[in-house]
Amino acid sequence: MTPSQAHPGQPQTNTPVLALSGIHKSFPGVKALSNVSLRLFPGEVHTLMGQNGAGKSTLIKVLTGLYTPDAGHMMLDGQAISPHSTEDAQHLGISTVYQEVNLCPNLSVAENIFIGRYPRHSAGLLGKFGPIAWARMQAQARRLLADMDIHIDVKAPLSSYSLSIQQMVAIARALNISAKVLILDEPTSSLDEAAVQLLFRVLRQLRGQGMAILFVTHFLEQTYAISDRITVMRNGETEGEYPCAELNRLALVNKMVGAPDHVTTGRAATATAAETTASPLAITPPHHAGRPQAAPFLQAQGLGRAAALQGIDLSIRRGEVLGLCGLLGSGRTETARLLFGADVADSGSIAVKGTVQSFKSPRDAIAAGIGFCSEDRKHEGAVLALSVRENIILALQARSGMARALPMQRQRALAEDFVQRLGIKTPDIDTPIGLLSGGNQQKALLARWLATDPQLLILDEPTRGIDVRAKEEIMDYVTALSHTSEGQGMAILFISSELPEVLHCSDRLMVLRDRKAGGEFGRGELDERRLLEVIAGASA
Amino acid sequence: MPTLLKSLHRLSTAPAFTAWVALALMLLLFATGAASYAGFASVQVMLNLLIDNAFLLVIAVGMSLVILSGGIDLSVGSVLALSTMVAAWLLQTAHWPPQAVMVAVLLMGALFGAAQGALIHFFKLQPFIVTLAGMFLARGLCYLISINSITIDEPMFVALSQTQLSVFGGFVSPGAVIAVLVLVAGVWLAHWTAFGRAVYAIGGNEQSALMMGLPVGRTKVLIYAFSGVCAALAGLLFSFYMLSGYGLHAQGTELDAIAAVVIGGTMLSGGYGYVAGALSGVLTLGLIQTLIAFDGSLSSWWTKIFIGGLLFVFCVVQRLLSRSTTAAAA
Amino acid sequence: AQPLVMGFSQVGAESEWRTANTASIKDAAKKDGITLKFADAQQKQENQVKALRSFIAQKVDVIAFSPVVESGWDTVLREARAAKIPVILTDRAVSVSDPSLYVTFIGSDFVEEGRKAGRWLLDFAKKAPNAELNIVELQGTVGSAPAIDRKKGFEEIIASNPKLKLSRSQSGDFTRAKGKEVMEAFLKAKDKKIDVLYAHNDDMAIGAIQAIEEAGLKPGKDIIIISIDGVKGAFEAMVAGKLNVTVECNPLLGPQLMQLARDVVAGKPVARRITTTEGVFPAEVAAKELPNRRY
Amino acid sequence: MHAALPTSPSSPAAGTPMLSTRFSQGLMGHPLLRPLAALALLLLIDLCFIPGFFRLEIKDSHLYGSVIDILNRAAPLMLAALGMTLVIATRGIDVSVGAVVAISGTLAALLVSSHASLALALAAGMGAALLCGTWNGALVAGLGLQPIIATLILMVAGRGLAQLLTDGQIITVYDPPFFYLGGGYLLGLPVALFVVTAMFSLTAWLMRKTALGLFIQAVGINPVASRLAGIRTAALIFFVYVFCSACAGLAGLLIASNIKSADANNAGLLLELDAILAVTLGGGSLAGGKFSLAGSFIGALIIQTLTYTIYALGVPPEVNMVVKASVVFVVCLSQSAEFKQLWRRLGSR
Ligand SMILES: Nc1ncnc2c1ncn2[C@@H]1O[C@H](COP(=O)(O)OP(=O)(O)OP(=O)(O)O)[C@@H](O)[C@H]1O
Ligand SMILES: Nc1ncnc2c1ncn2[C@@H]1O[C@H](COP(=O)(O)OP(=O)(O)OP(=O)(O)O)[C@@H](O)[C@H]1O
Ligand SMILES: [Mg+2]
Ligand SMILES: [Mg+2]
Repeated sequence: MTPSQAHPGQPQTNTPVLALSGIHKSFPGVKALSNVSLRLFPGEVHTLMGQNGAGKSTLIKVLTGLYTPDAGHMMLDGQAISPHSTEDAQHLGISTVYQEVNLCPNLSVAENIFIGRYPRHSAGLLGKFGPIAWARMQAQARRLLADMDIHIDVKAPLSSYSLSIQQMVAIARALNISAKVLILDEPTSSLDEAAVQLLFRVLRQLRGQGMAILFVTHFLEQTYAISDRITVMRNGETEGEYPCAELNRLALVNKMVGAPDHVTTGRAATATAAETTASPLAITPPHHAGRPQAAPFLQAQGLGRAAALQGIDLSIRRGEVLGLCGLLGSGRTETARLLFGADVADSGSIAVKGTVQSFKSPRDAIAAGIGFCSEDRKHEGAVLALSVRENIILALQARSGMARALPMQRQRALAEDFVQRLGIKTPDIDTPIGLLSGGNQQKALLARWLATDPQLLILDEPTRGIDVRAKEEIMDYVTALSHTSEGQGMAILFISSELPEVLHCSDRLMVLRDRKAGGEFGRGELDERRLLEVIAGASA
Repeated sequence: MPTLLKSLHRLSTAPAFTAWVALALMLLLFATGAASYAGFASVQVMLNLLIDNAFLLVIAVGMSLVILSGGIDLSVGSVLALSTMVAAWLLQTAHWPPQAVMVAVLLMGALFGAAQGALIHFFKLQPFIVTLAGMFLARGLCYLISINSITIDEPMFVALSQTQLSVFGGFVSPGAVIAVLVLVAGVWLAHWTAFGRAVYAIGGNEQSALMMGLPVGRTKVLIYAFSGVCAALAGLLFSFYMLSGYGLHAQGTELDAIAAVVIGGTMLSGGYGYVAGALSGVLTLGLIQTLIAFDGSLSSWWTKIFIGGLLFVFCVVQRLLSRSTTAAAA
Repeated sequence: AQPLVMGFSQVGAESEWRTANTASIKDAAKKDGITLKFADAQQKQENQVKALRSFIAQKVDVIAFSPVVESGWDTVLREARAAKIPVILTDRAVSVSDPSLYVTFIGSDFVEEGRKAGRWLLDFAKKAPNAELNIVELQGTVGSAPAIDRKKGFEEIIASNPKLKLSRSQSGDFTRAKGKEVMEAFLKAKDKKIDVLYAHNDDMAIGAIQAIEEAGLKPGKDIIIISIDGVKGAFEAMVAGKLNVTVECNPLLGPQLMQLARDVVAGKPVARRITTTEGVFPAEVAAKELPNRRY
Repeated sequence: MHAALPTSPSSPAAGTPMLSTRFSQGLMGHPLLRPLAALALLLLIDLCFIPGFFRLEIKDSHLYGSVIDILNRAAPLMLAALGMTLVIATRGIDVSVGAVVAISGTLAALLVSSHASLALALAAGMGAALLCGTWNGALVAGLGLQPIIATLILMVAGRGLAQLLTDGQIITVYDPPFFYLGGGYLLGLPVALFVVTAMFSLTAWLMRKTALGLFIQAVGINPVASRLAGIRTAALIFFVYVFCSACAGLAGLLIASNIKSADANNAGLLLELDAILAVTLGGGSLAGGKFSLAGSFIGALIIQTLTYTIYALGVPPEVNMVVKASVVFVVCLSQSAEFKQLWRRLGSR
């Protein structure tokens, strides 16, 4: 646990801008952090890695004053600090993007970026108390977002944009705060490749200016692309601190899960450990595609909705995984919502097993055998104050009707089963889901839909925030559900911004561009680079 | 023409649309009155709306901020009564100079509100309950001062009560002018100051506001303090208006204020709405009463049914209009 | 000629008494051919002020109203005077700096009602001069004019007899349910036997009678009951022997009010204070009087 | 979403009490403990200062005493609080309870006094209440009006309707069978108590045997997620308003029967506030999702015991309100985890 003293990769100065040591934090019944230490030097990107529930977010909340640590010291620029709120932390020069998007949906995009630090009309005497300069603020916001290649109406309320846009806004806000330390907790979990690259460009720039950046992610690719050093956490403890260059992927994954070195623990690690291989695409399908001759389970024709999606055609058979790719705002989420009746389509038709249906509400779609795991777990997924068990059985109970509550034994058995199968880290199944770590909440929500055993399961960014190892296991499990006996398995519509994952899992790929269909491809037709081009619209 | 259509469309999709609908419906209500009753369409009748509802407007401005922050303040009516009582007592029994009385009453309102805000924020108590208890408390304190009503005959208050400022060929009371100023101040506070924007942020999502580094605690205490000040100021206006302090004054005014704010297009769940909406809400409620008084044929119960009915029509039309346009815009 | 237009602002419809009062005024106006603009204030003074203002705006010939509370009428009455509209008070008086702001006041005197109730009790107490009488009181709504005055008048009179002791006093909000509830609590407190109940209105007395019966006592015998208003229900209770006396507070002001309005508008001189005829009705006369009760 | 906040992972302070109730499973952590303690404290005051408070006698072959009075009086409030609990759990509010009480009670009493059969009268009263509930439910769930304003409409107009029935008169009923419901006794106990128990058991049974409780909570905490999970949110919300009015209607029958008259002017006046107070005193959250039927009942009992105590202690009426306010503050503070922490910190100093 003693971090190595000096590393070659370490920046010039030898005094950390931020140093935590001996941090302890317990919640009733859970020891979230024990004796954690962390050092952050100016001019570095420092990645914090660990499995779901390892304590990363908790550490960040302790650091930014949302939680009070039970014990431990925090030093900023050699001064002991103990922030009591984010406000305090910001004054100290710590700017943070927390894991879930924490912005105000009712305020405009521009305001979300600037609230707390408004530009003012310098009405002479008033100074800091002058009236807010709205026009200037909006112009600045527009410019900031344009720098990140986002061109939206900054006066519209934040809630009118998709989760990923919101995520970018949150990042823009944090970047705009002049700070010594920038903390980003899984900022990239719902961003596509292009957006990630943009973000990295900015981060490198800030690093160049001497800012210390703490970055949490579950993507190994990104870790290696940006970070100088890595701190690995495991079960609420610091496993160690390593210069990025000295730790290969295999070793990193092993340290996260606590396996001895040199054990091959998964696709991600192995695939990427073979760094010398030129093409990262060479993923062989571990299975066979669903029988092509089977009749489609669901067929959508000209499905569209004003200002959201322009008539797309789509069909999906049982036993097949259809991947849906596209850039931010390309209309993937909207497609899923229309198929599920969460929004009502105003053109086109949906046929399930050959009969035309019109879905007025999710209930109708559920009755037709469809399930939908939303990308926005905080607002559209988790019922935070209810227990893990209740969250898992919720959709099943809703489908089987209100009249008869599922027997408690059945509920418990179901919940226990999924907790075990998906590796949900929770004290027990009666813990409120809101107390789980982000990744574990995501797993529980996935379990909610798996529990209903639907014929078509729509997964919108289902692995958002799930750690490397679990991600593979879960996707394997889900695809296995699809590829069971003779095409009678689930049909799965799989939406993800993570191209390798989509490529790996899907039997067929559909690309959306500008809220229109942008082509359909069979398995193996595209490699990652090609797919990127198609998505970006550089001629399909 | 197309530009008109376009701007109409923009209006209908603007977040302020509900508030505009409220205004339009109010004008319709006024037109109805003018068409049905002689003497209704006079400048003085309109000004009377302002004079008679000045105190309600002031309370509604404070209530707007509270509701925008996702809270509620049920104590305002009682604080108003308490303010009239304290003012009357200080003037008539303790013989304080009127200026000192005004300052003292406003301070009392601020403290009362701030105390409620502190309970709500620091002990995580529910605003509804805290302010409900506050409502009992303030009313109870009135009776401790006196169960009788106290007449005020202090010259300055009397002067303020009887001054008539002529405008547009009619007159308004100083209280009405103060109320309009408070409204303007409220609008400014809500839309051009960091405090006001923090109120919206808290109403949108308190937890996020906290995590964005906003001073949530301070803002919440201030919101209730502001509402308290408004209630106390309304109490002063009320004592100009009635020249008396009385424990039974303004019973149920909190509900009127909430209704006015909601009618003005503010969401009770917080975060959405405009302080200016309070004006249209207050005037709408006032218009309903004026209509009834002009009609003069309704019995006590028909009065209630009529008020309920008008509220119903108003809210439903507002809702349907807003809903159809947002649906069309989506 | 144009019919006379009168604007009338009523307190509300909180009790039977009030409803009867309203009905009487409406009927009388109709009979007299006076156009009545009626506004219900739902117990709020501010609503009454609003109503008065709109009467002024409508230029009615005469304004009459039953004030919710005594104070606070100066400003609006001045506006009425400026508009040359005479004002008549009914039922309750107001206190204004300039008494000429209203022409006349017709109605009852709550303090006097309390005194009448007290006097009846004094007489009653004379039958057994040596017995101490323990009295409990059901007050009206805290702070309301009738509650304050009826208490005041009653206490003023019984003070003259040291054997009469008011041991408990609680508000029953002028309602049956509260009257019953409070009486129940009084009855359970066994510290002193209750001899007399003084209720500020008949409704509370009727509620209390139920509580007394449920406690296994005989209202009107085990506990002497005095109340005010004289509504029909009270007479029925007296006929059944459950209530001893009710002091009348006459709500039927309509005809008198209309006559007064005509006189005032015609410029005839009228008395400043017109008291309505109000009696005290002990149980003995109840049976005879009951058929005459209109409300 | 708002309601979810108290336990969101990012909510440091509020997350704790929830967990502590789970982990210190013993009696100390039970959510009903604090309201119960408040009630016990009140009763203790009664025991010390009101002689014979707990004495029960047999009178006319039924129990008679202060405690019985409190239970009897609290019955309508308990019913109203029961309905209000579910409404509040869905993040709504119903301020029309008092008006519904007036309507149902008045209608039933009026019919009885005009010699309709008792069954018909009661059915009509309940029918009117259900109609009111349907109205509220349609406005809130169907039209999407904000609950407070939707129910405000009925709160204002409803009492007017009730007065319209009686012409503002209080109509006394002289039909003894009608008195049984609100004033009669069964097995020595007030009938009202049986009504309340039956209603409570029915609701508790619904919560346990059906998924109603789960759905109400889910809708109260996160309506968007609930809809996506396939819950009929609109139907559910509609139902709770109908249920609330039904409870209020029943309360109205109890009250009318108890005072043996139709009092449209005053029956149930401000009952809604007391009901909301009862729900919160019992630990329910106006932000939705958190509710306890038993807690609301205890809340109602606290309120009624307090009222009774004020009467019995001979507190002067002008002080009533201050006393009531103080007790509410104290009870609320005693339920606040933050206050307890502060207390402990002060104590350890
Ligand atoms: N408020 C809380 N109350 C109780 N337990 C908590 C609370 N917050 C976090 N925990 C627990 O602390 C542990 C660490 O959670 P944390 O959110 O820090 O994980 P993480 O490393 O960020 O995981 P992920 O990658 O899934 O986001 C988890 O077991 C979680 O259940
Ligand atoms: N870069 C952008 N520029 C402008 N508008 C955008 C952008 N990204 C998203 N939007 C808006 O957000 C909406 C999001 O659509 P949708 O949620 O269906 O997209 P998506 O493909 O699922 O993307 P995401 O990755 O954001 O979930 C679009 O309709 C569009 O109005
Ligand atoms: Mg995390
Ligand atoms: Mg999406």
